[in-house]
Amino acid sequence: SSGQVNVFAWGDYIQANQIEKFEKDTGIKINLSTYGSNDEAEQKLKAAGGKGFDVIFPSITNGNNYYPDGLLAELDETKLVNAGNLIQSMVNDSVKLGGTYRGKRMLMPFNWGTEAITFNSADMPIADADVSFGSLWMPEAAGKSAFRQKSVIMGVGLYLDAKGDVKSNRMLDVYKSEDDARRVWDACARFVIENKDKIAAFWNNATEATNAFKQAGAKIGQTWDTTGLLLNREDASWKYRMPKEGGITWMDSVGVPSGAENIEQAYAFINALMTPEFGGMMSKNTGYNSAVAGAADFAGDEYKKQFNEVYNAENLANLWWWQADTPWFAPLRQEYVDKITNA
Amino acid sequence: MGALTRSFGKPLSFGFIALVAIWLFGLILLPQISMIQRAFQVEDRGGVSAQLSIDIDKLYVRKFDIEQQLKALEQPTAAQPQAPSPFAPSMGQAPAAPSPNDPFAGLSAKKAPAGDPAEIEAKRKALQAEQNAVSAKIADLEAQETGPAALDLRYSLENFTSMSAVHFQIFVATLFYALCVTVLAFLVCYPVAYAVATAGAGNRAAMLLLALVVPYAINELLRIFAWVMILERQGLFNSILNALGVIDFSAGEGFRFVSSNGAVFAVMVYAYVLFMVFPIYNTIETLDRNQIEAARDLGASTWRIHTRIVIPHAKPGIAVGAIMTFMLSAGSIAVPEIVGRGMHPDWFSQVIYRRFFEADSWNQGAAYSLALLVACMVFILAVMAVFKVGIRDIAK
Amino acid sequence: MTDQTAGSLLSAPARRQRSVDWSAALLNGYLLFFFAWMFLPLILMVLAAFNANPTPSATDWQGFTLQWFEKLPRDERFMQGLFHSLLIAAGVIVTAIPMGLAGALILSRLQSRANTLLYTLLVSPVLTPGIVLGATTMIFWRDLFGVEAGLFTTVMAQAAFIAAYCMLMFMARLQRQDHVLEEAALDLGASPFFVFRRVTLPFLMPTILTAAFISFLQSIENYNTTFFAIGGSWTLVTEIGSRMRFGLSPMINAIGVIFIAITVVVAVTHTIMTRKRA
Amino acid sequence: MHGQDVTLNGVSMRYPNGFVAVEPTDLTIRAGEFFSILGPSGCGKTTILRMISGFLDPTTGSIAIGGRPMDGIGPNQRPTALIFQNLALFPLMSVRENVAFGLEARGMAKAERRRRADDLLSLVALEGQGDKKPGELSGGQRQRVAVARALAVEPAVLLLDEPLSALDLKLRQHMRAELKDIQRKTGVTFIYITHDQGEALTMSDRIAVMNRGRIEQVGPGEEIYNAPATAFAATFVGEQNRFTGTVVDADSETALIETPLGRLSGLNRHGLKQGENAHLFVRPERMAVALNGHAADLDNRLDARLERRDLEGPFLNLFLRAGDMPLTLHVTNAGDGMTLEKDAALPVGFRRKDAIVLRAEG
Amino acid sequence: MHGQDVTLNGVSMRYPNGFVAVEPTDLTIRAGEFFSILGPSGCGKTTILRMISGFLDPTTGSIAIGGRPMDGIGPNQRPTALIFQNLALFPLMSVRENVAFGLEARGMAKAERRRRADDLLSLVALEGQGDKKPGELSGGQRQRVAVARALAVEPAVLLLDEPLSALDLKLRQHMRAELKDIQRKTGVTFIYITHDQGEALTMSDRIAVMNRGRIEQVGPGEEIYNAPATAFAATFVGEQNRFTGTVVDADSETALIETPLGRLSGLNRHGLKQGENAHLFVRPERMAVALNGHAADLDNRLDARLERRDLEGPFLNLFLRAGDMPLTLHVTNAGDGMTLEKDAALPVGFRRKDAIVLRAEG
Ligand SMILES: Nc1ncnc2c1ncn2[C@@H]1O[C@H](COP(=O)(O)OP(=O)(O)OP(=O)(O)O)[C@@H](O)[C@H]1O
Ligand SMILES: Nc1ncnc2c1ncn2[C@@H]1O[C@H](COP(=O)(O)OP(=O)(O)OP(=O)(O)O)[C@@H](O)[C@H]1O
Ligand SMILES: NCCCCNCCCN
Ligand SMILES: [Mg+2]
Ligand SMILES: [Mg+2]
Repeated sequence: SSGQVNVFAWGDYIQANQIEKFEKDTGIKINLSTYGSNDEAEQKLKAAGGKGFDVIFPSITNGNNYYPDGLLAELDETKLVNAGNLIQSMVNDSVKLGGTYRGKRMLMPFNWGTEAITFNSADMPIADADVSFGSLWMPEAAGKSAFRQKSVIMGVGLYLDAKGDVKSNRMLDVYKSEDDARRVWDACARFVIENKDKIAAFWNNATEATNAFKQAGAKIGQTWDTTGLLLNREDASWKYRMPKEGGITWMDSVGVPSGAENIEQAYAFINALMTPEFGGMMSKNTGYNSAVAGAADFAGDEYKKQFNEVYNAENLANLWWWQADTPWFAPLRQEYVDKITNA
Repeated sequence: MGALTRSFGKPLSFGFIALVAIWLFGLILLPQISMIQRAFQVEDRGGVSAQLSIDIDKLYVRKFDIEQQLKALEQPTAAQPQAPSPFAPSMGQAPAAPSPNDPFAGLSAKKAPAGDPAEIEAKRKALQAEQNAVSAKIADLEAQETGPAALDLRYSLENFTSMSAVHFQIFVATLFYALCVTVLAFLVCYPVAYAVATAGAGNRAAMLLLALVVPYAINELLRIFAWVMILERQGLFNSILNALGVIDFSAGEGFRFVSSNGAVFAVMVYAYVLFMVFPIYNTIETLDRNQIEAARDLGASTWRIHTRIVIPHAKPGIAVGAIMTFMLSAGSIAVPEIVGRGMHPDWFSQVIYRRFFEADSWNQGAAYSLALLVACMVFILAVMAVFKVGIRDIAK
Repeated sequence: MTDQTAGSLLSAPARRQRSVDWSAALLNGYLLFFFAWMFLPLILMVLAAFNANPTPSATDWQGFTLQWFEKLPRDERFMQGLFHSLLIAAGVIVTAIPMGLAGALILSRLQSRANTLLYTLLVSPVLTPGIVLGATTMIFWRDLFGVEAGLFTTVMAQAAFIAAYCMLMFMARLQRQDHVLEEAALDLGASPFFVFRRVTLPFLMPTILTAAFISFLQSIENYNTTFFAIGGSWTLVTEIGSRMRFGLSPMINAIGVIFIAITVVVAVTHTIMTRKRA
Repeated sequence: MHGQDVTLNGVSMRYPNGFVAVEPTDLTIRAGEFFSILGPSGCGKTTILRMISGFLDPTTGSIAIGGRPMDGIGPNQRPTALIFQNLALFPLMSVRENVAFGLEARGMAKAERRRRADDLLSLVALEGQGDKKPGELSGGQRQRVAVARALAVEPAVLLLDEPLSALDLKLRQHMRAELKDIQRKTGVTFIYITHDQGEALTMSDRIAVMNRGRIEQVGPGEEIYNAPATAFAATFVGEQNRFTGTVVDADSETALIETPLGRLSGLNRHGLKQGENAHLFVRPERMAVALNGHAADLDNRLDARLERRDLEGPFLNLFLRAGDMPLTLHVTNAGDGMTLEKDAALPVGFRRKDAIVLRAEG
Repeated sequence: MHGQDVTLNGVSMRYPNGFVAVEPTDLTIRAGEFFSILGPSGCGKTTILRMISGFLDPTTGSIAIGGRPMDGIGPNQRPTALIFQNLALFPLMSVRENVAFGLEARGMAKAERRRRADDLLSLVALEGQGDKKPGELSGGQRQRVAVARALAVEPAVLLLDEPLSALDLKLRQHMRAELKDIQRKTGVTFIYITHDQGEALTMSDRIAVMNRGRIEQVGPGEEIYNAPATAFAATFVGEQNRFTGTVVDADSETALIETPLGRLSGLNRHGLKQGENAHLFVRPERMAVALNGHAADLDNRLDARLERRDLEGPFLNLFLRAGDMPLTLHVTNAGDGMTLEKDAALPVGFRRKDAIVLRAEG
């Protein structure tokens, strides 16, 4: 095969080793553009009318933001020859999280991970079992916590629900109706604002998250896996742990924009990603968990070691999954983000 | 019209008119009108259509679920046991895969359905019946859907009136800060503009002017960037403090000048000061120097010369400078984005940006843009009234 | 300068200098401070571009290097962005100049109250915040023609206000032109088109060149409007902007040095040339 | 080149705003003559010129050039060429291109029009200056380029709208002679507009004195100066001492009028009758100091008092007062230091034939 | 108000670029006199004025006003007020505010300065115009506002830098009288700069003729006009016919010079000796046509030929040529229609006492 493929991916998903291998294997050139948040990806694709890219990696729960505008093409499962490599339960679960639209398969699982607590155990000695979304708000965390405004309102919600302060059916209420969402998030935002003396930094993408700890002086934060795990690889006093309320869990997926021009190459690329080798490279690079069965065998010892430190049967059983977005979700959540930012 | 064809002849005149029409309508008026239209158009995301769409989506998911269960009934082995951990490594006592739907079920692998064929058959019947019902329901609901957007549209003031308190507060704060930037820029610039404009025609004047032009011509972003370098945690200011022993880098200390409100404000003054200098310079330059000398000859002090002669003369320039500086700072996105790094209270431009590109709410984005535009227009009109200048003095 | 160096930086030569003019001294001190404030950041930026320190810094010197410059041409996003910037600038020049010219010519003839209205409307983009221009253009093309944000919408959004700058330049020039020149040409038997081609256009030519240059600069360096109108694409400047948000890199300093060098060279040449002519 | 005559037949101009700039006017300008229209600013001179050149259509009446009616004929088709108040040279074209412009517009080949342009440049004494830009020429040279450019299209009538007003005094005086000269050489009809009486008087074959859209007198310069037909013509051209009164005696030659200063007599060219109100005009240079026997031939005498005495260089201005009336005398500066005391009593007078009696209107 | 005298003692000005605008100059201007400095553009007039007003410090020498040395005293502390070439009225202030500005600067109370300003406005005949803006006034009125503004601070010396140059001819002539009048009323010393000889001659008590940074002659106007001390003064003020030659005979009264047109005699005021090169100057109005017995008292005669004859109104300009030399004659228009043929031979002449012989330099 030959030609090129325009890939639009999260900043850390496609790295030099993958590009090199793919280009060597297939002769297809990868033009990589990256984004740091789902909104960025979504709006760029929206602004370009679904054109300009051949492969994109939305979080599966965001699918609903793409479908009604026709930004994604239905996946041709006959071309996804390596789809069988995917962990079957993830494929099934992805439907309920928004991977299909009106019965059509739009997105396939790519990887999964969590948003949990990264902290420096030297500065903030917290026992693994005590780690909580509430840890960000301990008096010791004053001026030291970092988080993403968009998800802190979920973490705080889970914490307040667990404490019994604000009942939210483990935050599933925010997906129920706009009014429920407001009720819960109002309380969450209020909580954050009352405790804003704890805040050291906000982050909106993985790079910023890392900078929050490296440059802005944060010692504890609600982050994606990669941030905590990569810090931990450099300095073991950094830990990434599931809070007792349950780690916030996401599944990212891969899809083909409706305006894609290099269809063949796009499928060749997706199929490559669905091999354990590529899945392993991704895990090794980032610390995220691949959706490909057997990928962990290619992800290196460090990845495995970290996985076992972070996850165990209980906390896995206790994961909290992002649900498929509802229409009011994005604008409403942004309002609370603005509230927190400007408090 | 007649004057036009008399000067240029018919064909040329029509060409000019066409070009201006394209510009006026295609690039200015109609885009504004689309924005205004959007600003008053409300998408009801919690409305009937939205709910309908959600319901349909749920039915599809249910349908898929039924299909899965039916499949499981056909091939009991395939469904059992639940997929192992997605991360095959190491886990002897492997917990079950985390299930998005039922995370708590992970630990106890579901039992396969009982092998009793009658039971299976009954189950299948029930599932098939439900499948049919769901399919019928889907068809029914889909027929009720009107468009793919699945949102209720109507015209109202809601996009403005529903502006949240935060946004309104940001709006007001932005205008206030922009006003402060404008006033500060004036104070900073006036002496400079005066000095350069009255430096005469010699080499020195040329040098001074050049010294103004060069930073003015350098990209706004780069000028901002230069400041980020200074204000950074590891930047010049902190380095100086470190060298003085006020802070200790090695202990991880350092002020976060960057991302602070003050930094955004200060850099904005830096970035837009020159838009104040040039208009004032231009008007002062046209001041007959004899007037200054006449005033001095009549015994006026320096202060009086400025308040009575120079500033009144420079009014149109001050007006232009104020308008440009205000408009640029109220609408600036570069400074707050780059200097603020998301950590300082927002600038209204950022709210607008996020309404469009993060909140997926173009209509509110349009409404907010319109609010900003109107605010700037009000400012311009106020300045024009206060300084008693006309539109022709302004756009120079 | 001659025997003046000790004199005030400001007051014209041979103004009173014997008695201490300390308001002038104060002004001089302030000027010094002002220009230091203007230039110091830029100087730091330039220094850091040659510092091997991967965090741009003028204080923590880790050795002289040109590596940040060498990296530039290999950075595809930057190069592609530059290419986009140039395409957009070209598009802006070919649209804004004819529109600005047509606007100026019509306004110079139109003798009615409509003149001020038209003038106000045509210059309004200059007084409109850039992000609003970008947003309206983006909305308009998408809603009416299904054209999504990108290079084209960026050209449209930028041209809307750059054409106004061009128009103002042309109007200033036309004000210095004598209407009578055109009448004189007509009187000598020329057709209106001939008059335009032989008299009006040559008269405007230098301004057209200046306007093209200014349009180019304005377009290349525009951020606010472009930021909204560019959609999924990018220009050199939006790329610089998005990199800055992720942290500092001396590559941006390297670009800065190039920009500054070009600016200084152009400004100095221009100054020298105008001074020679005078 | 041949001059043609220009006839205005009841021509008037009323601007769209209702202002009547030119009242209905009949006027014949002879072929080949140097004809000036002299009048104060705003009197309608330019309006007349623009009607003749075709930039304006008369509200009433018609214009004929060389006997051919000009109605509906545009400026670029009339046998006229206009020289503008500010010359309107094309600043970006060379002098030669300027001169050749009309030929270029007519599609004449390059070599041919170059040759013609150079001929014209020598006619106006600008040989070898063809490659310069107008900006590199002196005011007088530019003036001549404008003339050459206008002549290039071989007009029968050259229309000049205050072409010298932008020049300084010395150059203006010099260019008068040049223009007159070119007119003589080419034989083209010149219609020359000015508000400068000196210009009109020195150059013109005939002058029309215009006031408020109306032509008040047409005639050779000497006639206008020495025998003005209206009070306006009398005062606009040159200075005058004016005495107002009632005619007490009149015959076909002389009128005697009763003024507050006594009875004064002057020429009665307009046949005023006894009892009519009249002005009597005497020019300052025709009045004399009636001292030391100079008084011999002075028919009229007045007792005046010297108020001020200004040396202008070649002459002295004496400002006097006779009764309530200010009087002005021009006296040649003979260098003999006519030493007159301020407030000295100074009898003055004038000859009857130097005074003109005109009907006082209204 | 009281005029004071102004003394320049070896005052010179050398600009930083090395250009010497004023050579070392001694000059005394008397208290209360109307003193003009007359000279061509660029000769250094404004420079002198700016040194007196204190905006420039002399390179050498010193200036005293009313006997008080002015070194180190700033423009706002000198008893002078300056009226600028372009008036420099403050366009955004009302006329009254303009006039009161100097008083405002001195901290005078509003009501008081308003009263004073109104007094001054009536002095310059501008009662009731105080509320207008300068832009709403005519040129002459603006002129008077500038005077009133300068007088408001009660200066002892008023310095006027070509204050009339922007006005048109008629108005300029009118304003001369007004300025002179104000000066007389106030008694303030006026130092008046102009390059217009008419202005200088009509207004001044004394005139300094300046050329290239040097004052060439100081004296009353009549003296300057009738007895110029240098060739420059002779030609700059008024017109001249100039004959160049060598002195062949000279005594304390008369010099006889040999010119290409023959021997001509004139007054020898500067004591030229035989053999020296000399110019002989005769003014056009002092030359006469030597026809019909008019020739009686003409000491010098020339055979000339009439080239052109221009009626200027009050006088005729006759342009003649004698040999190679162009001559100009001014002849009063006596109305008797002196009908001279072009190219007619025309003997002309002048009296010895009307001719001045000056040393030819270089
Ligand atoms: N387009 C016009 N509309 C209305 N009135 C006009 C127009 N053009 C000229 N006028 C008026 O007509 C009168 C005559 O104008 P014209 O230009 O003919 O005067 P002019 O004698 O040439 O004066 P000048 O010596 O100042 O050039 C003036 O009062 C002028 O204001
Ligand atoms: N600041 C200066 N530096 C150098 N030369 C100067 C300066 N100001 C004036 N000059 C020169 O000094 C000479 C005298 O100038 P000044 O202004 O006194 O002339 P002026 O007699 O007033 O002329 P005008 O009648 O044109 O006003 C001129 O040649 C002028 O170019
Ligand atoms: N709301 C869903 C968040 C998905 C996060 N994906 C993380 C990728 C980081 N590079
Ligand atoms: Mg006119
Ligand atoms: Mg001067």
